[in-house]
Amino acid sequence: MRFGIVRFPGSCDEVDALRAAERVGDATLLWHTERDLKGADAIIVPGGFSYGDYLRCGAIARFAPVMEAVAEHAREGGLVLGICNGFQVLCEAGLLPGALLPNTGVRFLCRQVDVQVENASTPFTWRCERRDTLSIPVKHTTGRYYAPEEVLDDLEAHRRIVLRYAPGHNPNGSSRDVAGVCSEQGNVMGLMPHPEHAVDPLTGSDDGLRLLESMASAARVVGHH
Amino acid sequence: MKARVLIRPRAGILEPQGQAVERALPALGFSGVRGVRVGRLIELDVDDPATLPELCRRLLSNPLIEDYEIQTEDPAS
Amino acid sequence: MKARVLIRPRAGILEPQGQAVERALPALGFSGVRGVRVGRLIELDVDDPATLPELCRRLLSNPLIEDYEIQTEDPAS
Amino acid sequence: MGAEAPPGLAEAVELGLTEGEYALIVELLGREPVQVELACFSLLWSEHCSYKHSRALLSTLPTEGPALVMGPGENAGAVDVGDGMVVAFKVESHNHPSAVEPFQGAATGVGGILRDVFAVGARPIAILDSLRFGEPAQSERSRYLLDHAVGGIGHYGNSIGVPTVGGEVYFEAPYEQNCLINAMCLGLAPRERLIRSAAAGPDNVLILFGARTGRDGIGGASVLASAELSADDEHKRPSVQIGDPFEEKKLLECSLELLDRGLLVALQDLGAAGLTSSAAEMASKGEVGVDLHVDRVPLREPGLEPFEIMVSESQERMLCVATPDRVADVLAICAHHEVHGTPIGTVTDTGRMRIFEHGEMVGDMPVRALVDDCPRYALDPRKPEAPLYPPPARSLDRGAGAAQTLTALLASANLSSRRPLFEQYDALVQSRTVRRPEQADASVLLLSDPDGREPAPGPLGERPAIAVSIDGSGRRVAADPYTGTVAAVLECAANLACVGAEPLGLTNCLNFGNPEKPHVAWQLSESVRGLGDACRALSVPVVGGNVSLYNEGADGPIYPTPVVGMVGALPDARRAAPLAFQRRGDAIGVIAPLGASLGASELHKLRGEPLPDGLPAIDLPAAVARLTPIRDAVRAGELSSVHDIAEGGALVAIAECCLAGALGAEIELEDDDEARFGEGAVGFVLSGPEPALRALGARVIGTVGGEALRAGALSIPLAELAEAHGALAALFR
Ligand SMILES: Nc1ncnc2c1ncn2[C@@H]1O[C@H](COP(=O)(O)OP(=O)(O)O)[C@@H](O)[C@H]1O
Ligand SMILES: [Mg+2]
Repeated sequence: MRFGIVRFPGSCDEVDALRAAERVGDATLLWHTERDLKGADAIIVPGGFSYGDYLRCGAIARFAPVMEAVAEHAREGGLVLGICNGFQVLCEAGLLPGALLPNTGVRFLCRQVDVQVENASTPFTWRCERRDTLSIPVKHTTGRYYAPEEVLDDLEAHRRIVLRYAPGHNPNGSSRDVAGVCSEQGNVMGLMPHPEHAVDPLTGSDDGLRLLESMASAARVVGHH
Repeated sequence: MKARVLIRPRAGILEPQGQAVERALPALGFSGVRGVRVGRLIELDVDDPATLPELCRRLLSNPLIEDYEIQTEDPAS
Repeated sequence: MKARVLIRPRAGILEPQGQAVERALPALGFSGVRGVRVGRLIELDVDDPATLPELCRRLLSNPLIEDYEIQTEDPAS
Repeated sequence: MGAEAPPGLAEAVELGLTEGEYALIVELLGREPVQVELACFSLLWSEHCSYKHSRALLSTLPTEGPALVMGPGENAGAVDVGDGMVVAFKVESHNHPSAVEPFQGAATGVGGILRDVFAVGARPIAILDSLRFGEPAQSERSRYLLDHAVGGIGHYGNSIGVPTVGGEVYFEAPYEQNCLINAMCLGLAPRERLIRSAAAGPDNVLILFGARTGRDGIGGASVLASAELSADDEHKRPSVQIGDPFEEKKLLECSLELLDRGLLVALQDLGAAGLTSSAAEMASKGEVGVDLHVDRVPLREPGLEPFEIMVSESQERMLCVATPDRVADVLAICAHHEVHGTPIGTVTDTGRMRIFEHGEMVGDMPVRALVDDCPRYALDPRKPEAPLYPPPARSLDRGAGAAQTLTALLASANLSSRRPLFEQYDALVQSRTVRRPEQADASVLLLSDPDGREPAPGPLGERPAIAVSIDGSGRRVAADPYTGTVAAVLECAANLACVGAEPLGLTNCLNFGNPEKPHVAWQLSESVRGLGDACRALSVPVVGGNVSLYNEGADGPIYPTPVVGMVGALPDARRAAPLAFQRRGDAIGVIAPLGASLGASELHKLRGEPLPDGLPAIDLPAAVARLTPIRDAVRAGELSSVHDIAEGGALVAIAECCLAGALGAEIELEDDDEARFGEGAVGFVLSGPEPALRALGARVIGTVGGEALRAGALSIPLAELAEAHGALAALFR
């Protein structure tokens, strides 16, 4: 089981994601100009400020050559997880619905928050129970999840809102407390909290590890290669 | 040709930067200002302005959350 | 009255946003675009447009690094 | 050289040189300097580059220690932290640019200190900031500076992926017109990757890499422009530098890869005075010369004159030296990282810095004249006869009761929770952060290697870590420059002891007023004497630092503000004590601060009391002797929590322990202000089993528990304490 972690110029959390993924499997970095996923079974598009994020978060990164391969991987049913900037990139790329807008507080916010598992039968959460509360940090300026009301209704109806901020923990004004959503097929997920920064109680929490463990075992089952 | 692209948050979408500006106004002694919305201004030199709408849709704006408006120096004027 | 303020980086000041956009374009298949500069667009309702220049100087723009331009709907037109 | 007439004395004076200095330059050159030469001299002979008023004092600081790997003189100092790893660190000021444009000033301050750290080959792993502003309640401008400076620091650090793990901010009227923005950076490197900045090897190639050069920060030197600018052209002389963390991120990865591949002879960042300073320093350290071709420097806009290229402070640039056979490899690595790399000159054996434009020599100066021959000025220190600073404005009545006093202190700008500020910083990226802001007195970082791999734990599961703290109370230094500075160093050491860390090295930034004034000279020399004595007492070497002088407003100098950053090591991060009370029923112990008094305390500030003339002396050996037992107890895991007693005194410290742990306390404390609110050095609040506290000589004063802080007649619900402590949020709306 192998994770491929995308690295754009300006990525910041890719090494954290790499080391976190190594706790549950094999992992390798994928440079943005590469079209070869090096045999990765699951892809992580990590946090950071890809290409400086100067125009609009994720807007430039989604055109990177590596993203073509990631989109192909997703079409074939492979797992793709976008964290923070990676979530923004996946939305920009149309692999996930909605968009991320500036936090209602306007400023960058780094905070440990509680998120609740809404759907524990996705490949990203099946090591959790529904209603489990996970302590995972957020750190972003542009994390307010937005989608038109009818899209949100549809996401709810199809249980595609995978994670929500626990009551009182919504850090950015996200619609319906959305912290993470998945694609229609359920194999692509994006979330603003950073599970790769919640893999060790000593540095705050190891609740994020359950998402990575879920992915590792799911990828082994799906084994799309 | 010089062109300008104005990108603004779509109506109905909360725009906190504009709200922050409005909150700051009274302390500075300004009144009578409302409905502040902050977007982006992109200025560029383009050989063929016909390519601009596509550039706006694909890169410069995100149609789900933003509208764009292209201003070119009208060659006729 | 509705007004628009265009805020743009002053000439000579480093403008990383525009550089980033410009460098991304060829990969997207856009050629013939140069001199990209990214600024801000602020739209607002103002009772007295005469207050706008001061508002721009004191709050909306940073005169050290930005220029502003005010567009109002010309009441004469 | 060019046929143009040299600019002459008048321009030299306008550039800040004295008549005597100009005459010396003429003597050293054997002729009058031409335009580009005068620009170079004026910058390298400025206080900022030459340390002409402070070097003699700095030479009194101790710079030897068992862990020392690289001392002052390099871009950052470094200490050995075991396992073949070194930590490089330095603190630097960006006060004046930040006063002009706080967001970009603070952002580029962070950018600059990051470059200093990766210039020695270390991967930046942590940032801390030390900020001073005027009184926010009275000053709209101070609120603006605070908001934007914090925004700028966050913008740069967050975007480049280096966590901001700690810092400090204080508000005092003397900073109203001259805020202080100091930033500290720590970096980690395998010992063999450390590199120095000395250029060597005639015929070796100088390669400039990173951002292109524009007219950024030319500011004062623009009087040298050959063409007069009309008002419309004013914009051609921007003095505000804009930071681009994305460019710096690429520069950082590129620099470290060049070093990992062993391609470089020397590496140096471009900071103040740009290419002039970097090239001259590299040549001086290597005792060589350099030929520079300014026409090869990639420009952001056309038409820069040679002097502008030489002094431009465009950010995100580095200069390296490589042997000719490695140049192609260096440029290939640059290209991979999408960084511009350009050979712009060569190392020579002439001992001169020669500047060429299109093959024609336009400047020719002995390196030694530029770097070493600047006159040094003796200070004329004199203790002021009358108080230098007016008393602070009163905000609390002297008759206020203990409860009101405590909540007023907790809600005061200097003591309220920094959460609304530090939540704007990414404290977590790189996954080393074991103790975040407000969790412990020092920030604690796991010692994983620069690539994020943690070494295997020790035999008992130990996880080695480093700890860092930054401190400096201007008000206390203003009351007593010597003792106040000693206290700042001791506070850092106490903070490290709280998490079980032993100090390895110290960096400092000396923020003072105009040293040509005798009373500022006195503050500076007394402060440096205190710094040296405290370091010697602790056996901690000064590994480097920075000096920022001429910090004055119309009403006089700032409070003298030596900012001290200390780095230490601990064997097991799992044992790093939190400051929060942990368990109901734990005993609470107090070790009262040494030399405690109300003079220059936060309470006296609120009451509008004038600064005293001097603080009670601190018994240094006694203070140092207190640290080891605390450190050992923490390492042994004997305590539940440890917090040092600093600003606000013992009762404020206890309230902080309650708030952090969301647990009340029932204590008995003497019913007098000095015991409750007096400030001194190396005092502690501890919690844990009573015998462990007594073994440390602590006075046991009560127990953890309940929903309120109760001390005799005083009883304040936690919620009320928390509300007061949250007052800073109002400044970030
Ligand atoms: N207060 C100080 N204490 C110890 N060393 C200092 C102090 N101030 C400056 N130095 C040392 O002097 C040298 C030059 O400092 P500086 O000009 O700030 O370097 P840079 O140009 O790399 O920023 C550095 O090695 C620095 O560590
Ligand atoms: Mg340097």
